[in-house]
Amino acid sequence: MESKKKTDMSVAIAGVTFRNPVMTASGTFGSGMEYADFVDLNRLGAVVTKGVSNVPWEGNPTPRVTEVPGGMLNAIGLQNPGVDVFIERDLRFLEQFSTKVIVNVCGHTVEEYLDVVERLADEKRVDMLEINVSCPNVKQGAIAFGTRADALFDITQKVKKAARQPIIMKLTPNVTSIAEMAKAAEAGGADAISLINTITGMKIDVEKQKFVLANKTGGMSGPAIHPIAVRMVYEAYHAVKIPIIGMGGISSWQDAAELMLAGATAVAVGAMNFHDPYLTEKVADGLEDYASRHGLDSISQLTGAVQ
Amino acid sequence: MESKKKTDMSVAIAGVTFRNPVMTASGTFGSGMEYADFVDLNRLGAVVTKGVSNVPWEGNPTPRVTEVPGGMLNAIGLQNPGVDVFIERDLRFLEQFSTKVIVNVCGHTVEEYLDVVERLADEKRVDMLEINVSCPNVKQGAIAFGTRADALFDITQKVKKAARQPIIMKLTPNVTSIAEMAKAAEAGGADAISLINTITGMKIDVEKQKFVLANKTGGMSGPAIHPIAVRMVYEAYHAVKIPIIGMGGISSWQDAAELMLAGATAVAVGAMNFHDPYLTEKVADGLEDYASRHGLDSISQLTGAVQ
Amino acid sequence: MSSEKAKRTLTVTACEALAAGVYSLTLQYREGEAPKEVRPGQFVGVYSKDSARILPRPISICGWDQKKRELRLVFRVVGQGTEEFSKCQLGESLDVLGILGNGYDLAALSGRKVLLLGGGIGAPPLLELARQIHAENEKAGSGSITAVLGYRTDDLFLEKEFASYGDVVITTDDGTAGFHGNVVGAVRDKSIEADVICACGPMPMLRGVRALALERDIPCYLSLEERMACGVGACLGCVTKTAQVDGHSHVKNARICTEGPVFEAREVLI
Amino acid sequence: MSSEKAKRTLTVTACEALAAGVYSLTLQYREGEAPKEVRPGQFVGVYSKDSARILPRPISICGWDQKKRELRLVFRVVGQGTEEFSKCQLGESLDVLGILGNGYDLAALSGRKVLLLGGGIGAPPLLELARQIHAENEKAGSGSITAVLGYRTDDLFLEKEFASYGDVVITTDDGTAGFHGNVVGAVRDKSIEADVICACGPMPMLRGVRALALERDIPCYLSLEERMACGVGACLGCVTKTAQVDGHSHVKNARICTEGPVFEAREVLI
Ligand SMILES: Cc1cc2nc3c(=O)[nH]c(=O)nc-3n(C[C@H](O)[C@H](O)[C@H](O)COP(=O)(O)OP(=O)(O)OC[C@H]3O[C@@H](n4cnc5c(N)ncnc54)[C@H](O)[C@@H]3O)c2cc1C
Ligand SMILES: Cc1cc2nc3c(=O)[nH]c(=O)nc-3n(C[C@H](O)[C@H](O)[C@H](O)COP(=O)(O)OP(=O)(O)OC[C@H]3O[C@@H](n4cnc5c(N)ncnc54)[C@H](O)[C@@H]3O)c2cc1C
Ligand SMILES: Cc1cc2nc3c(=O)[nH]c(=O)nc-3n(C[C@H](O)[C@H](O)[C@H](O)COP(=O)(O)O)c2cc1C
Ligand SMILES: Cc1cc2nc3c(=O)[nH]c(=O)nc-3n(C[C@H](O)[C@H](O)[C@H](O)COP(=O)(O)O)c2cc1C
Ligand code: FES
Ligand code: FES
Repeated sequence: MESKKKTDMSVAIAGVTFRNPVMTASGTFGSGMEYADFVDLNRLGAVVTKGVSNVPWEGNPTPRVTEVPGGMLNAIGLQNPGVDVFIERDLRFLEQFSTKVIVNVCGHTVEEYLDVVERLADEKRVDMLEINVSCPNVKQGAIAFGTRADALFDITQKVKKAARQPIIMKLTPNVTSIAEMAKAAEAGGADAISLINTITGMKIDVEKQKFVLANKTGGMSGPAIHPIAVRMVYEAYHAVKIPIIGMGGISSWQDAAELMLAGATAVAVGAMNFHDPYLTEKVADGLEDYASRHGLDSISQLTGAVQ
Repeated sequence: MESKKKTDMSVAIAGVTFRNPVMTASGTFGSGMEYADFVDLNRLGAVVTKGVSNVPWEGNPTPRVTEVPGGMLNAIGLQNPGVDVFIERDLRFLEQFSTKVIVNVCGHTVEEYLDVVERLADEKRVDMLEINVSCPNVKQGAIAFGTRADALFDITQKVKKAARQPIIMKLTPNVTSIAEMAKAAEAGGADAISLINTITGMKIDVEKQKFVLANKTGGMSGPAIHPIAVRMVYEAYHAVKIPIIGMGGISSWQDAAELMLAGATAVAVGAMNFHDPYLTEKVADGLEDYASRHGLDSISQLTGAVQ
Repeated sequence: MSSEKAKRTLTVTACEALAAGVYSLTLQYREGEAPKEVRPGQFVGVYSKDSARILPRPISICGWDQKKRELRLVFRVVGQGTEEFSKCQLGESLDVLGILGNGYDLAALSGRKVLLLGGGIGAPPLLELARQIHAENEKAGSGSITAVLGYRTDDLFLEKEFASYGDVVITTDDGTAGFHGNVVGAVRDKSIEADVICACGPMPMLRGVRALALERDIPCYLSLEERMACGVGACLGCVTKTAQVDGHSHVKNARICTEGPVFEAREVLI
Repeated sequence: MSSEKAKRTLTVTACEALAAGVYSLTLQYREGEAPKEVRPGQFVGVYSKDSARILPRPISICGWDQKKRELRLVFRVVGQGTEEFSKCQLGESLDVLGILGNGYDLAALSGRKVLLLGGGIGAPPLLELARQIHAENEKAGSGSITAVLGYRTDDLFLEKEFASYGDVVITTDDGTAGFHGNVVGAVRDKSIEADVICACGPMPMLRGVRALALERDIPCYLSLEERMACGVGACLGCVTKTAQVDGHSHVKNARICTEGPVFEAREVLI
């Protein structure tokens, strides 16, 4: 087992080959610009962008973020400049790099999603689309897509039809059965699924007797949710055949390896970028060393290896 | 606001009056015996016992517990000596104390639950029953009662009919809508609900490449789940009229106050007893001081005060 | 990229209490790791050693000594993170994300009659600002500084250090020292004149300062606070409402950690 | 209640490395807080200062000095908790839950020919046991101790201390010191005789010891390990399979933290 060997770190999802399995979790890394001070974006498997909508979204009132034990809550509400500015600025920025680009797409209605998907269709720099049907901070119903299997199936089918790039459906953990949701996405034609999005939480300031977040609830992320993410990736892996991008509380290469052993083909680092802006590169290095120690030919041998 | 005053710390649920709102979370405190070395049981609102079944249950293979960031996973599998030994030993032990006693009841089938409920009917020392329809570590279907509204309604109705003591339905957080489950319990005749039980998680040892728990998955508890518990208590409070016993990650009186402000009438301290065996008393003291600083006549004024 | 951001391990070279619950912490960069430039008004993110506390705590730079590579932070204990920092031992290490934010534009301030308004724990960043303006003024032979510092009680801090750079007016909420009232009250009451205002403090105070500046129609720079996660502009957690569309999201929500924390009073709707 | 359990804040009075990754930590109880009795084989739960690590780490008592109120723990660094403990500074405080578990029954051991079998980090609890048996034997003028201690390599620890209480046989997995092989191998190979065996070490070794004791039909006490949460018998996390129905749950699953960690070999099915 401990024979050092050179492991092939690349992974493939829906025909797209990633340099390594380490991605950034949407919304925690901008479009890479802000973290390019810290990490070489070319060392990452993919940059997954902040959610992009058809028109600019102003997001929720502040406070939008707060810390909780081992994690944080956010209720950003998907502030973003809309797909036009995104194409002109963020995609142009990303052209400097050879890393893959996955654009996270959000909307209030199916039409809004389709609008974004269509406008990205001809963008060569976009390798895949991640459809965020699970953002808990949008009030006008987006969450419903992610918590009802029939609605998820429906939007998946429509997005798949409109999309030129392969699509990843991003699932919410706020459901009774992640397996059922994974199956709905697969049945709808998703090329891959990613999980988990944040878990809805709430924090109250007991002295002021009011909610800490203006939005009352926020999505919980960080190490606190990692064991739940591992369980859900495991359940999804045993429910569907399409590849899984695993995320939720990764704070070390060990956490990333755990998600892969449970069934993920690739992984994404989220809130812990805020704790350690170098984390994505460290996870990539750590996984490579681990794979080599364990004598793997290919990092993808980890996927689902623990049953 | 800061006028010190003597607050009435008692709370009432379904006609049972508790000295204060601080209880022990089932399964984390035995029947009180083991923690009587550390705390004066008479200082607590109630002792909630470990789950009791109709016959002895041997539980799951070991390892049954492991730590995770800000919490732990357990897959005890409800090891317990069965209701006969429980009555003879644990209830007799509890007769020494004036604190209220809530017996947590578990079973594989509705009949097993009813069997326990009926055998406890004449036990004067039992003030309330807490029906655990949500234990994620029992494989033979008990979890299904807690994740399907119709099944929950059905078992609630049957237990209510058989029970001599008021009943609390204990809800699992592993559901899409806690509000829907709370309503089902209320509709079925529950006198109160308690939440949250543990959230299903998983941990994998990446060097050994195997599950840390023999049961693969375990229920997550501890501070890591607290923000989720607060959110769910809030949602349940706004969905039903029956009282709520709030729990999940309480590690301080502040956490307890948060759950009350979100909607809980009483609270239970669980995994953090393992971190601080004196915690229940400290929470009771802290809440009293807080209530007095905030000039409350009754601690129950906190319930649902943040909207 | 353009800026020079990094997470670094610094060494505690001094830690002392300045007033009840207010501490001064001096941290030294390792050789070769110090930032090339530090502007007053910029801040750092200080990390807790407790792994349950994942987010950096934003703390303004109260002093910067380029030669010694020493950063000075002055903060009030309000929660577990600041509590932990207050207990730092000499020689201990502390992880710091920085240098963050825009900071004040010295060119717009030096050589002029500058009024610094600091409310409570808002005073620290103004001290480094005073020092740098003062140095510029000395060189140029023009300009002046008046600092109005507001405290709760007579348990003052940093006021003597401000006095080396200009006039100091003290206000206290309870009247136990200086002017009885708040900083804006004192400026109005004493008709303190200025070409330009720089202010840092709690939101109600900043609103008062903004109104004053608009009234007098003079430039005014406010240092804003908001809950932050990343500190580097990536998460969009820390926005403030702006009058014009912001440069990042084009929705009139500028990131305090990146476009700020210092904003011209007219730019922001607070 | 019967036992005398408490969570106490102890002071580190010594911390040293004994071998690669193996540390000895001495902790002192405050006056008036020391337990009245400590039996060999009992253990404590040591708490991390990091709030993300909520559970106490079970560590056996390797030494107890009633007069000095000092507890000695010897442990191997295997994860973040033990890593943290290994870095303790003198004078630092550490929270400890204790005294836990049943411990060995001295009456069944003193005055007899006792064989102590310690595998790796299983040796520490046997040291306090050796000390107490030796003291009893001295008083009674009868009884003897042979300790067979197994290590991975010649990076030995505690072996000299055992030598003050009896004969010591060393075994190493790699043959770099003493007998090449494991402790059970050494006992068989050297035909070491005994009236009674006490063993602590990894599960495969304990299985071997159990088989040996059954073969020879002599009493044998095994100290077991399992993942624990409460440490006090409340959570039912730490059970071992037993031959007879256990006293607590009546299901042949005894709690290692309460009914154990020391069990007679025939009682448990390991
Ligand atoms: C740009 C900026 C500069 C600042 N400069 C200073 C300074 O020089 N001196 C000083 O004493 N304080 C300053 N603060 C406030 C300081 O960040 C908070 O007091 C500190 O983060 C509290 O941390 P805690 O762990 O003690 O409190 P907790 O309440 O336990 O913290 C919980 C979470 O809330 C955040 N938080 C709590 N209060 C604030 C706040 N007022 N602003 C932003 N985040 C908060 C924490 O960072 C943490 O993520 C500044 C804030 C900002 C945004
Ligand atoms: C009764 C008893 C006595 C022990 N005596 C000693 C001793 O004297 N010296 C010594 O070095 N070790 C001893 N151990 C093992 C020791 O408890 C673990 O090595 C230690 O808990 C690891 O903690 P960690 O944080 O470094 O490791 P991590 O792996 O990070 O710990 C994660 C969690 O797993 C638990 N855990 C990990 N390994 C073990 C284990 N082997 N047994 C039980 N829990 C474990 C930890 O307590 C913690 O809850 C004993 C165990 C038991 C049950
Ligand atoms: C500040 C913040 C913003 C986020 N924004 C998005 C988003 O725009 N789209 C999306 O699909 N997920 C978003 N997420 C969810 C993350 O991509 C990720 O699924 C989740 O945080 C769990 O991973 P983590 O624990 O590593 O952060 C956001 C998370 C955070 C913390
Ligand atoms: C070791 C352990 C055993 C538990 N056993 C039971 C049980 O028997 N019945 C039950 O309803 N809940 C059981 N629970 C769940 C707790 O009562 C509680 O709902 C949950 O742990 C959340 O609270 P906490 O985070 O404060 O621990 C158990 C929890 C733990 C940690
Ligand atoms: S704190 Fe993340 S954008 Fe400002
Ligand atoms: S650790 Fe809880 S019963 Fe032993």
